[in-house]
Amino acid sequence: MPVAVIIATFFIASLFILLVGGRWKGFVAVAAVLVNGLVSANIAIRALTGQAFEEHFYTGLYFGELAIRVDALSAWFILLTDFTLLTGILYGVRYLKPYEGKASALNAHYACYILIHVAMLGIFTIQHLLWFLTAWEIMTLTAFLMIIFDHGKMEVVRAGINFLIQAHISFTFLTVAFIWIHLQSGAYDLAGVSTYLSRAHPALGFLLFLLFFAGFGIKAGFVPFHTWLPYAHPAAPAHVSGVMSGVLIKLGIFGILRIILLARGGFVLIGYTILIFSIVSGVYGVIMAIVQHNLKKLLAYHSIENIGIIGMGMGVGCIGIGLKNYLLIFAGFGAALLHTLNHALFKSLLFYAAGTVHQATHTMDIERLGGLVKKLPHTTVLFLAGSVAICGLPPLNGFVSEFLLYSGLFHGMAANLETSTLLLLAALSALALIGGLAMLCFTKAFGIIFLGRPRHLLPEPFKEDRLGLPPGYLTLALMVAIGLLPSLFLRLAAPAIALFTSVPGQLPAVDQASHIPLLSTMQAISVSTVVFLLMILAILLIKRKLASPVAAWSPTWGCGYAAPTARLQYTANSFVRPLRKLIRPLLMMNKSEGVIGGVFPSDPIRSDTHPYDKLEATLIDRPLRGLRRFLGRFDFLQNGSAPAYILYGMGFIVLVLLIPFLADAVTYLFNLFKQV
Amino acid sequence: MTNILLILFVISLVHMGLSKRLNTYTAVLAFQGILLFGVAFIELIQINVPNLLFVLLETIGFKTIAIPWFLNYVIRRNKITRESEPFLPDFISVVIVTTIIIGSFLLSNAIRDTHVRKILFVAALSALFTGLYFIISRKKIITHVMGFLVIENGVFVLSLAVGAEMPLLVNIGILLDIFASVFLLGVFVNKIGDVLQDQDVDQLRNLKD
Amino acid sequence: MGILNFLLIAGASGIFPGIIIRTKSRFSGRKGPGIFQPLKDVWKLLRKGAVYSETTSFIFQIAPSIYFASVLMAIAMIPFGSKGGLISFPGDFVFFAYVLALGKFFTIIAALDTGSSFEGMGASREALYSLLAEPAFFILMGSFALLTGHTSFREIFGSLHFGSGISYAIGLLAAFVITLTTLIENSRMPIDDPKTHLELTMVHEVMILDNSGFDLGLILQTGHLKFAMYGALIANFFLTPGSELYYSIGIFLVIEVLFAVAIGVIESFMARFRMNHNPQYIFTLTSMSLLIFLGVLLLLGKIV
Amino acid sequence: MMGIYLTGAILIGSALFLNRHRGWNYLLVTAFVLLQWALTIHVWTHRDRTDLVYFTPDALAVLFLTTLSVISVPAFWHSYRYFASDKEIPRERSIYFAAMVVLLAALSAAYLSNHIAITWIFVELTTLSASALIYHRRNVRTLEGTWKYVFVCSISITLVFIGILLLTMGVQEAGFSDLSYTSLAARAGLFNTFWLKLAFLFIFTGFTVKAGLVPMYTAGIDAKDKAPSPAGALFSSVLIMVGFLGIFRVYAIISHTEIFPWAGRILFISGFLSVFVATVYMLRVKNFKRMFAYSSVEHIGLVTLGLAAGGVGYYAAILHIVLHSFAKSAMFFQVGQVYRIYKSKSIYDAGDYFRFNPAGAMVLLAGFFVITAMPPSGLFISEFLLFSALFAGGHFALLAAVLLLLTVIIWCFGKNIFKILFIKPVGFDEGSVESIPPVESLSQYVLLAGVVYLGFFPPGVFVNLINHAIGLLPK
Repeated sequence: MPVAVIIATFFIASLFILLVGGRWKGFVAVAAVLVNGLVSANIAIRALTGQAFEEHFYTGLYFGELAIRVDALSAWFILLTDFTLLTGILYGVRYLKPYEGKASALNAHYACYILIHVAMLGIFTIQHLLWFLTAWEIMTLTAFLMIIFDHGKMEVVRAGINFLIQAHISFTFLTVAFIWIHLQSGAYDLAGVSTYLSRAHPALGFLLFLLFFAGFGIKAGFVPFHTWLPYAHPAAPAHVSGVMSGVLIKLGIFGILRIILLARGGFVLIGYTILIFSIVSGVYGVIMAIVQHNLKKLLAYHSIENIGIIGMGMGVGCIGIGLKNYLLIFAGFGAALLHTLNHALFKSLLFYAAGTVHQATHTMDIERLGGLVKKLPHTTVLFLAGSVAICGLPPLNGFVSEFLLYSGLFHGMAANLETSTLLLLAALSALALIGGLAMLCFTKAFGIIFLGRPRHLLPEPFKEDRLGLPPGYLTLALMVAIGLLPSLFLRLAAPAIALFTSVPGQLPAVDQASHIPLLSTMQAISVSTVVFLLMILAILLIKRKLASPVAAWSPTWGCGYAAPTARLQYTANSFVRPLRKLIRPLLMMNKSEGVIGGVFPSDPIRSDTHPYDKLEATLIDRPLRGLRRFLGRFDFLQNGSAPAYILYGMGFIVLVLLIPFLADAVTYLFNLFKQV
Repeated sequence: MTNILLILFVISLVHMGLSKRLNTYTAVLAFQGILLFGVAFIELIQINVPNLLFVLLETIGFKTIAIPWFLNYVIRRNKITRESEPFLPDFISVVIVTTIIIGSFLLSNAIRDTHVRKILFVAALSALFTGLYFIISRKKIITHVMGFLVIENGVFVLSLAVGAEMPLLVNIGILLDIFASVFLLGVFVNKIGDVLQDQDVDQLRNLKD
Repeated sequence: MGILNFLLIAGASGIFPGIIIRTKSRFSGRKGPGIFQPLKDVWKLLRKGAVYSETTSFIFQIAPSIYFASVLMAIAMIPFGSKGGLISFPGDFVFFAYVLALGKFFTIIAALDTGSSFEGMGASREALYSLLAEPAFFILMGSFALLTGHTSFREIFGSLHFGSGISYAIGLLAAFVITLTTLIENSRMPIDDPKTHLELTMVHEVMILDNSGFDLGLILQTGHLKFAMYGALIANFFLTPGSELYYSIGIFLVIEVLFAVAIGVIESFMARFRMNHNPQYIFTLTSMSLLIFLGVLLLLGKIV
Repeated sequence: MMGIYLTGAILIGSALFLNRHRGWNYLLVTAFVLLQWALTIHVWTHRDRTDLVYFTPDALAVLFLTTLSVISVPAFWHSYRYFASDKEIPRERSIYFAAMVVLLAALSAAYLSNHIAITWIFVELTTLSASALIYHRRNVRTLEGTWKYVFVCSISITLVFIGILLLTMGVQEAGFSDLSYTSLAARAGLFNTFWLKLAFLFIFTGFTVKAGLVPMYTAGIDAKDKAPSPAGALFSSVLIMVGFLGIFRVYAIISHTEIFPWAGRILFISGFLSVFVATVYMLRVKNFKRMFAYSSVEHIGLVTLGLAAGGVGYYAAILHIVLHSFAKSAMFFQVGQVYRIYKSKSIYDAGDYFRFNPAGAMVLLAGFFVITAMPPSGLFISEFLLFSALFAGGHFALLAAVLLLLTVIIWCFGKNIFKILFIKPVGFDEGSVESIPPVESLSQYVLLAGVVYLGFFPPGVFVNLINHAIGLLPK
């Protein structure tokens, strides 16, 4: 029944969007997303409280039975999807206000938005291989259509195609994997994975896992499958980027988690694989983020970093399963799930803020911005909160999940596991390093964009759109809630985590769902966080009481230089320069520098850097060029001369006739020489 | 008797290979028509009369008279220069034609089949490949058509190899003959003659990627 | 119990800078100010009215308070030997590190808030150094977790001592690491020279060029507290549990003083590194802590 | 019925040829469509019953004939739109429609014939009529295209004839003379494989021209490019099917002999090379009509691979070729509209199509997703089955290569399509843009919807037809 409702909502809403005009389209879309959200969330919450939802449909001759199942894992993802898409559309309606003229584009966009919601819900719940693939691809296509909303710009369309192709590659991997399963199990049920893996040779099992990992990893954006992200996010409208980075890439995470649930054995190896990929993704992502000048691109690379963190959680959890260490499983997957939620929240928040900045200034180039705190106070607060959260600092939600991960790692250390200690240590230091780098990155982003003085003449005096703020504050509220009451959310996620602790044949079957570790720790954290906040308040109060009133307002102290201008401020590029120098070998900075002429150079010198992804250059661009060159070798075929065309036919016949003879001759000679 | 005719047929192919002038080609084609008539007459003497008549009419009336005349007409009408303008020197083409004949001879020897007359096979295959060789090696469109006609003759011979039992097939083959010759020659060569000043295939190499 | 520890550290922070200054002036043959002079300065500043730059925003005004609070919070986590600090839970050192990081975050953006190129420069260096120092601490704690099988300050320090001599050796090494960390965190010699007058070579001082009055006082006092805090951390390696309270308090104070003197000595006899040498130097921390980790592995007989 | 149909077709064809009056023209064509559908229905009701000695509608024939009848309707409708929008010369019109009627009739007969020689004759006829359609525009380029098509086709048809002769020799040696598919299949065991091999090789190579496979796909590209787009739609759907049919029938005969694996290898080679060549030229072409032509080469290559892989691949192959016919014809109809707007087939001149003809642009977009076999396209199902057949057959390297090439194809395809859809063209005056009523895109929506429907919710009768059709091949 609910399934029917959700699908019906899509069709009805699309119809209405077509009919109604102008601004009402947005309202219809919001309503539709709200309805679907409520319906699905209702099911999800019931699933989290123990009563799983299941429905079966008969879908045609050779598809047969389609099972829709909502277990705790799906429920968790459904909830965060619903929330993110709701805030997304709420923000989007405001963001798209300037486009109200382009009716057809808006129709397509809103319809796609509702459809992608439906498709995602499908992906979380469908147990049927082909239908899963279908939902998966519908999700991709709708996402693609939303990315190229602002078409007419070549780079937008190019980014869209890039997304489409890489998505298709991921789709291809999944297809092959599913074909494998289908042939082995003869059915179209996801459960076939586990039935196959329970009897397959471990090596084959691992190979299958790699196929799945490649397929889902591209969507999730693990390095080196990440190259589509930094193009797609800047091209898309802000709310779409928010949704993409908040939810869409999490579909990859969901897929990997699902496969882990279905896997049987070989967990340690799987864990190591995920962990290594994640460490690389985390560090590489944040490093690339630091050197970006384009705000949205920066955020995109940060998504890669956060995927890395989530992946570390999954890796630790897998190792836990493999080594039958309950605490490790719990901390690992707990971290993964919570961070998935947290990242969805703060990343969408950051993207909404970025969107507002773009509306205000019509640029995403950090170097041209500055001093926005005066113009956009609310956006500043939101962005600041987002930055603090994404750096994983208390008192916000980012800290909670990273803390879980840390405690997982430290427990792993303390548990003195045989082989994996070194890898855990690597993860530990990587995580610490990521924390530091993220701080560098976001102090840069926030400080340069919002603080100081405008580095560039901004278009027109711009007033913050009040109606664009609620989604941001809604998200912020949830973030604060998680930051202050982590235990509550851990308890909420517990059923989903319990799925992993009770992978059959892996752990002694104690009823572990009942007892939740780390709860007390979480409570301790919330206590300390509250104390900390109170302390800050107290100090501020003391300040008010103790300090005498402000003596004077004067210009910034220029260390004696009398005429400082806005252009003398520290730039983003110079802010990260010391680090850039340290990690030069990892980067690919295409510089274009003018030469300074004469002792007193008269005309201005431009010098700018264009960071490019080194991995993309080596892993994508070069092979592609090679392939094109190879294919180009054969373009003499259609040369326009009819005799040649006939020659092909004759050649084919003659070759087919000759080749066996030649083969025989060769084998004969070979045997002849073998006898010698 | 058949063998002699067929050997003559093969020799005519060689002659075609080394001749330079279009008129020679038409003459050779006519000559081949006569040869085929002889072969057909001997081979198909026992089949029912109408079929036989049809075949004979086709070989004499069509292959020997109509087509050569028509070719000459086209050559005159479109003022096609008399040389065949091969890509390769004659010597080489003779060598190639000879190798083709030998090759088809060897190929036919590979046949482990009692009641197929190898000689027919040899003639047919060599005609087939020689025709293709003409198509590939000559510049002019008209020569392509002639090459095609040679192939047709080869097919005719081949069809005789089974013809005795399969009148239907032979007739179909003839149908093909009539269709292809009339259609290809009649319509298009003239059209191309109208459109293009000289009958060089390089004029027809614009449709490519 | 925890509160005592808290107070001890606070108290130590009162005399710590004085001792350093005293040591330095002694070595440079001067008499030097009284032990409590820095404290007096802070108090004076706290009463003063502030001068704010027009460029700045609310960030600049709240940052120092957050900075101060973060350090207080961190101190609350520091245990006293086997007895926990005010707050203690598994993984509390993670909170410890991250709350400090939050403080740093706000100081950095506060520096950027002024829109001054010098303060931006300082901020960038501060961010870089702290991120370079970050892994060392975690590797250190990781190796102790591995060694002791516990994941909170209290339990780790509580069970650290039931080892052989080598555990003390590791303790010493750790103490060294933490000392270096302190020098970096408080940007003292040889990383940074607080007494220099050339903004181009400053790290921490240049960030707070525009702070004045109460805020400046807070920031200075925060620095002092940090000293005391790290001192306490070091002291914890040598506090033998189960011994009498006065005994351990004695040890604590002695170590704090020694620590201060040591810093004074370093400051008087070392020259500041060149800016571009600092990263390598800071990175030695990480390698050092990796050394500790290997030592632990040896201890556990994992590597033979 | 067959007799009525053929005579009717001939009469209507000649009448169309002679008649110059438009109204009569409409009437005659309608009559033919009715006749066509009458035949289709009759065939449905008289499955596997021999008619007029040489015609037996087996499952495959019925399936293909139905496809043809479905596509013929929009083909005629779009032809009328084509003439309405273009300058309309009565003589050209009558030739055009006469040729189209003959083509469709010949195709239907070729589908239905149960005798290899008869099939051959009607395939020959398709060449005739097709060339008339290609030459429709009567300029140098079309002349060149037609010349090549006719020339290559005649050679190829000769090859097929030689193949048939060789087959006959085998038949004689085996001591019988019936050339109908059923008897051939029944007696396949008796054949001397030497003849069979030669025969299959020649017949296969000959039919590749119609089917648009390597080695002799070349002329077909020019034909689809130069013919008016409705004709192009027929060429790239039903004409391909006749080529496939010719190959399939002989393959079915071979399948009962020990040279079956050998034939399969040939199919593998040809199929893979087709996909490869398609990729090479997808990267290269800047003429979107030719691009679609090459995409047909790719798809028929996939079909051949499915046929070669066996198992579920047979089913996939038939399903794929039918669905592809619907999708590709829809695309060609749409291409006609694009051409009417930009008066050019180069993607450089075309662009920002969404502005000028939203309905058509939607077709192009949806069609792109359908053609590239992204779900919910029905082609996805067939490709899924096809790939599983390859996988099950253990052709992993081949599968990987094909998947890689397909990805490249989608990339090039996408680049060009989205250029046409979204990016503004340079130097294009928007003043003289012909506005195209959305109703003209209706048929294409229907066809594409059909692809989705048949792919995802195939009616039982459809599945049974395919299963019967592949019943000719060993399981």
